[in-house]
Amino acid sequence: MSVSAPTTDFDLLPFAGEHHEELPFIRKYIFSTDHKVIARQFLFLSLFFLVVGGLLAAMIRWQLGFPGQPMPGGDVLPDTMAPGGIILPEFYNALVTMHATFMIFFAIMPLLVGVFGNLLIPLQVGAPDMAFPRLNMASFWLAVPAGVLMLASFAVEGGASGAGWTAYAPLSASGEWTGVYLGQQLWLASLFILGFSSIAGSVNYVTTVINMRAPGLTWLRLPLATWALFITAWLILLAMPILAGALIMLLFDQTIGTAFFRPEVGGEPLLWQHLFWYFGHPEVYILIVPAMGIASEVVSNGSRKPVFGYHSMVLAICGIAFLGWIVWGHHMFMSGMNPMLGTTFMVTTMLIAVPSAIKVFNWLGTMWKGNIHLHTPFLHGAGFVSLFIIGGLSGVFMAATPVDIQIHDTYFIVAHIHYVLFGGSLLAIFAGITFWYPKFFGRIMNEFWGKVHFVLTFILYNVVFFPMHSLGVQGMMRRLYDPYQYEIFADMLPLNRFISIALFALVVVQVIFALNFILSLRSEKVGPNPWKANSLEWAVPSPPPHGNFQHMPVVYRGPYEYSLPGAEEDYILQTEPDEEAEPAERSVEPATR
Amino acid sequence: MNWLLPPSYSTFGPDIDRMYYIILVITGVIFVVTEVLLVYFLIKYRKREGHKAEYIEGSTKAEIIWTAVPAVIVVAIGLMSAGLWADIKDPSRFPAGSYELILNGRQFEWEATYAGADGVLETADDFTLLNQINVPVDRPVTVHLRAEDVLHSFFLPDMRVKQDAVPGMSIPVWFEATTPGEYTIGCAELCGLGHYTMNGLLVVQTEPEFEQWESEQQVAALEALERESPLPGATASVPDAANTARTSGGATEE
Amino acid sequence: MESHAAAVGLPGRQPEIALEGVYTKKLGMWIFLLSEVMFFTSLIGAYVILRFANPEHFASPGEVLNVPLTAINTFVLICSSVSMVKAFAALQNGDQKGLQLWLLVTIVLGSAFVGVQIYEYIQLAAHEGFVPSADLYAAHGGPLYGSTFYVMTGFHGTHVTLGVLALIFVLMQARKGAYTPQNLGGVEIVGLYWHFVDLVWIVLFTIVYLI
Amino acid sequence: MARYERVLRVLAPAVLLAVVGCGGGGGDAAGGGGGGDAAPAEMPFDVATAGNITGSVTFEGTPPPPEVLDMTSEADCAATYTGDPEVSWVDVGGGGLADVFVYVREGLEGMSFPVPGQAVVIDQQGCQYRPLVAGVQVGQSVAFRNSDGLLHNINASPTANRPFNVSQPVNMDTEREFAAPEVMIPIQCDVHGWMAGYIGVVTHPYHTVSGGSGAFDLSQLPPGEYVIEAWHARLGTLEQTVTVTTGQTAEVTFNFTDAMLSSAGTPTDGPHDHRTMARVGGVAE
Repeated sequence: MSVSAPTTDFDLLPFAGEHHEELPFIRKYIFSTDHKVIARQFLFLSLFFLVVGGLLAAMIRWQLGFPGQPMPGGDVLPDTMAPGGIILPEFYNALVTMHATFMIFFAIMPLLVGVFGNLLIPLQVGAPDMAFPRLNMASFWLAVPAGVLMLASFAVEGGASGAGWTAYAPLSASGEWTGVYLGQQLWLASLFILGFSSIAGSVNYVTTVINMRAPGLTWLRLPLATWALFITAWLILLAMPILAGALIMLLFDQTIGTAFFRPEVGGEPLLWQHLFWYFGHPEVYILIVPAMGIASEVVSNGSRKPVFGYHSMVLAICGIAFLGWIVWGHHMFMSGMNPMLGTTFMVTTMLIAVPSAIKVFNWLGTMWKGNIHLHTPFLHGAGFVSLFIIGGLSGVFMAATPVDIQIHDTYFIVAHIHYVLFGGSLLAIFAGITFWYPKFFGRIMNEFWGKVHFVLTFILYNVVFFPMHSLGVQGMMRRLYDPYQYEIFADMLPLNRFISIALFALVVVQVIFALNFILSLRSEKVGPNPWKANSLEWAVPSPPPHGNFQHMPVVYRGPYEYSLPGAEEDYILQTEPDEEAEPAERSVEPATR
Repeated sequence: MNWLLPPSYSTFGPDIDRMYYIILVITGVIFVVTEVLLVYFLIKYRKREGHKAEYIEGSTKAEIIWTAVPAVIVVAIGLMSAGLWADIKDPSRFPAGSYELILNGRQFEWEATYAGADGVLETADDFTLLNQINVPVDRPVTVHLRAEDVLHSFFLPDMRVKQDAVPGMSIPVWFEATTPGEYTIGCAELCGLGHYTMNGLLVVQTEPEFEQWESEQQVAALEALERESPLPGATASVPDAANTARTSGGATEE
Repeated sequence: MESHAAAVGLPGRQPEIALEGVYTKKLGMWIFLLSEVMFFTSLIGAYVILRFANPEHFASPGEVLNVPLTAINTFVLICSSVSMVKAFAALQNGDQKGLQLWLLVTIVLGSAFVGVQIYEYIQLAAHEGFVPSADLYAAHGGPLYGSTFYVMTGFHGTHVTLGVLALIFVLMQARKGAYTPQNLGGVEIVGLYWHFVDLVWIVLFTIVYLI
Repeated sequence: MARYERVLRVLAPAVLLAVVGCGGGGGDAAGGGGGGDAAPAEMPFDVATAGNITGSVTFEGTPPPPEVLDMTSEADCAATYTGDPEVSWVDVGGGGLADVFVYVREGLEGMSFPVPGQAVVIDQQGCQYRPLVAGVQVGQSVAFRNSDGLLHNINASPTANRPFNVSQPVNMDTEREFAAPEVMIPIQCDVHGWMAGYIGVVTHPYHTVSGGSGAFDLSQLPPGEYVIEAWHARLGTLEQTVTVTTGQTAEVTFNFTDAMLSSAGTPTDGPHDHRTMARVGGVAE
């Protein structure tokens, strides 16, 4: 199989980076169609919203820890929100709603799918760029107005939406019940626009992975990060339109007064819950599956050992994605839907615990007998695994319907959400940002401060969220502005105050990561493969030039062939030809090791 | 901070608590095993000079084990809880001869409606209570849960009862209190800015106390009815006129 | 952005390539249509559930809606699908004139469909008080009937309008000779979209007008 | 390839600015009810030629008994009452009919009056609105005062003005303004279902609420012929035409009877009608 160097000129492809004419600033950074620039744009946008979400969380914890007391710095807020710094109940509901909305739709989802999807997919499949670069740019430039609209909803008459991020009807269907009219409509319009951004992005991801893989890169040689992002793109493709339809119907209920979810004119409030959760459960898997992919990458790289059971890891992701569509009812055990449905959804929900268990055991299997380099990405990966174990196990309590009677809509659920989303996805995002920082900016983040940030975050995180399980078991409900009105919760004030203080410390600790992130922009440049990994993105310089690959890469092996017996290094790039290939093979010179 | 459920005072309370503790034990064991394993691997297989990781791609035997074992565990938990769930929630399996009352949730208060002297609900002589429910001890009680404006959720932490109240639906909820006393009623579904003030009082009375209280209320209701009836305007309309536009009164009992 | 794998005959699994450059766009369109299917599933699913929950809200077929008019309208849309196929066939055997003619026919039929639908809306809203909003609802049945009808057919009409705009754009490109039997590009994609929109209408027509 | 870039480069920022504009635009609609157009500084007529209207509101027949309020769930409020907490909508204790909103309905069209700076205070004390009925001029601020120290929320459901629903968890004042005239705007507290009040918004200062004796007076009116309306929460409305001449004080009496009780119900049914009916001592319960 002689390999002739790629002679045909495909001037259509900006393949080789050097003959590409220098782009004006606006085309290079603002309206760029380069997937790496779009990844950086998504990174800065979603980190901004992560900070916004964090601030909202701090305000919530202030009210729960120090109910009714003026918040330090609170007098900067207008009187419609916090007169004299005292948070009003409707503003508290808006805080709870917008904290979840910003974190889920504008921080975690774009960070996982927008940032790592854009950066990794073309690089790991060996493509010069996405299948539709202009559509990819449109995906980012739709997310920005969505974010602006959502932020604007704080400033309008009546404040931001206060009906929860799940926006259950009829509370969300008419401003009559909350006093929030324009705020709710802006919330709906913003998420509708974000839906377009997500669908545009995932059409791109799916087409690129199916159609633009480098020769030799078979489906079972794809790195698990790309597998996860590919399956997530399918979930987004099929779930976001359901949300779009539901949002439109609720928006019409709010504006022109249709009757979809308004019971007083014949609508069905439960219909909203079914539509929302039919989107909602694939959504929460959209929030965790890419994190699983990133975790597999960093755990395998850190352990210098192939991922344990690559095939079953891929099957587990597909299993989660498939089962994710038939479990949505477990969010509605208490909602008044037919109790017999509860039993069927309990069984499917129990089944979905199995693929998650498989993945956890495979991560542990990866570390087993490894040569573990405790670098920061690996630490975050290991943190992800340990906290995902807790998140997964606490899910079993809710899946068992009778136990759910006591803990539904209590702080047990809040603990579960945060163990899976903060302990899970956010730690994986920290791992991903640190691991692929060279591919973003061509430099490397400081290892020492990375470890300091990890240790402090890990400890404080558990101090904040583990006690919430206990609050939930005692029956303390979610979204209560002042839970101590109930005498049975009055004695929970000290624990809540302790949690609040711990959270303020946790928010402060994130400054370490922010400084490390910003200051490393000027740290020393690194070569193409600082972490000594195998997949294709490490075969190109950091940061990769426009068009990524000098020559079309050819893939000969899997992405996780670490510590290959007989190889002199404990890693080997996917583009390394097999030994028995004749020397002519080597005309495709691999990038410097 | 304690992991034990608060004491339960209803007949199916202990069953729910038992399910919780079974799952707590199972997940507790798995939790300890996996976390200890993780920490052990981090320490034992830490990077050491000259040491190389073992090239292991996986083992299908291990995969089969840790697919089958969790599957069996979770399905077992599922089967154990299915029966209990049906007993609590399936209207066809509610105990017979239960005391019936209507509970109407609306923005920021619970309104209980009791059958008046004629013993029939939704008639003129019914009497109502705001944010308080009195029930007899050791007798099943069926609450017909309704909502008037938005979603609320009828939550009795001590009785292990929780059920969303949906406007336009009348959902039956049953429980049987085992110990007299005063317990908390809460709203567990976000229902607007006063969601946190929807606490009420569940008063469980012994049989004689309840009989006496009920008759007092019925008499007071009848007197109030006389006072109102001479005035032309006071038509004895069905109290759940506040129910939604759908066929009131005939709201389908699920 | 054409797929580069075709260019280099190298070992390893190759995605089979139909024609230079069309394959990626066609795959992209198929995937986009899948997401559109889910969007209409959401709307139609809501309609079906609401209809089972409150049958008294929904009038029997023909009582409020003008079925004969929309039957003709459906026929118009089906013809436009046929003309689209003709356009694509003309392009495949290089007949530029035929392509432009049939594209024009499809555009005319498409806009006719949208025109009739707008006329129907005016007819229903103005004369029979059949409006989406519950507060000013007067027609037979209940506000659910109006809400679901207008949202489903309205969104379908919007998709048809977008399709007509895309066809106009493709026609302008065809005039400039952008399409050759080797570069089917936009015509095939718009064709796929058009057939999808036609298919959705057939489903909508049956469940809204006929049942 | 490049041509699309240029189109996009122009289109995208335009879209973005439009969005930010309308997003931001939404911003300045915040603040209480939005200020009306600038009100003049002084009276639009020569004050020396002004006349007055005085009068009283009487009630014939047996007034319905005060409605007993079930405040068991709000002990702090119940404690502020000696006997059973109650509210009397038809209050004839002081000889005349109290809580009647009397205002000039017709005769002042086209004239715009200075907006009084001083806010109208509606206090919430003992879980009741005091006063039950209040009048305010367009653009004049209404101060809702929470002197109970526990959570009240002011849920106003006007039709001509923008509805609002604001909460007061502790002792505080919340000021709102109304941009359009509307008689009457029902307000209620969702935390205490029995609380109900009414606010009358008119474009001029000639409005008042009758005291216990039923007496009221409208002073400094420009001379002319006016239609005066008297509005009562339970008895409906009465109107009279009166002419005001310079320096004279016209006498007006309004006579409500108990027969008007049944027909009126709650005269101004806001969008909450199904709730206020069920809640405010209406016929249903």
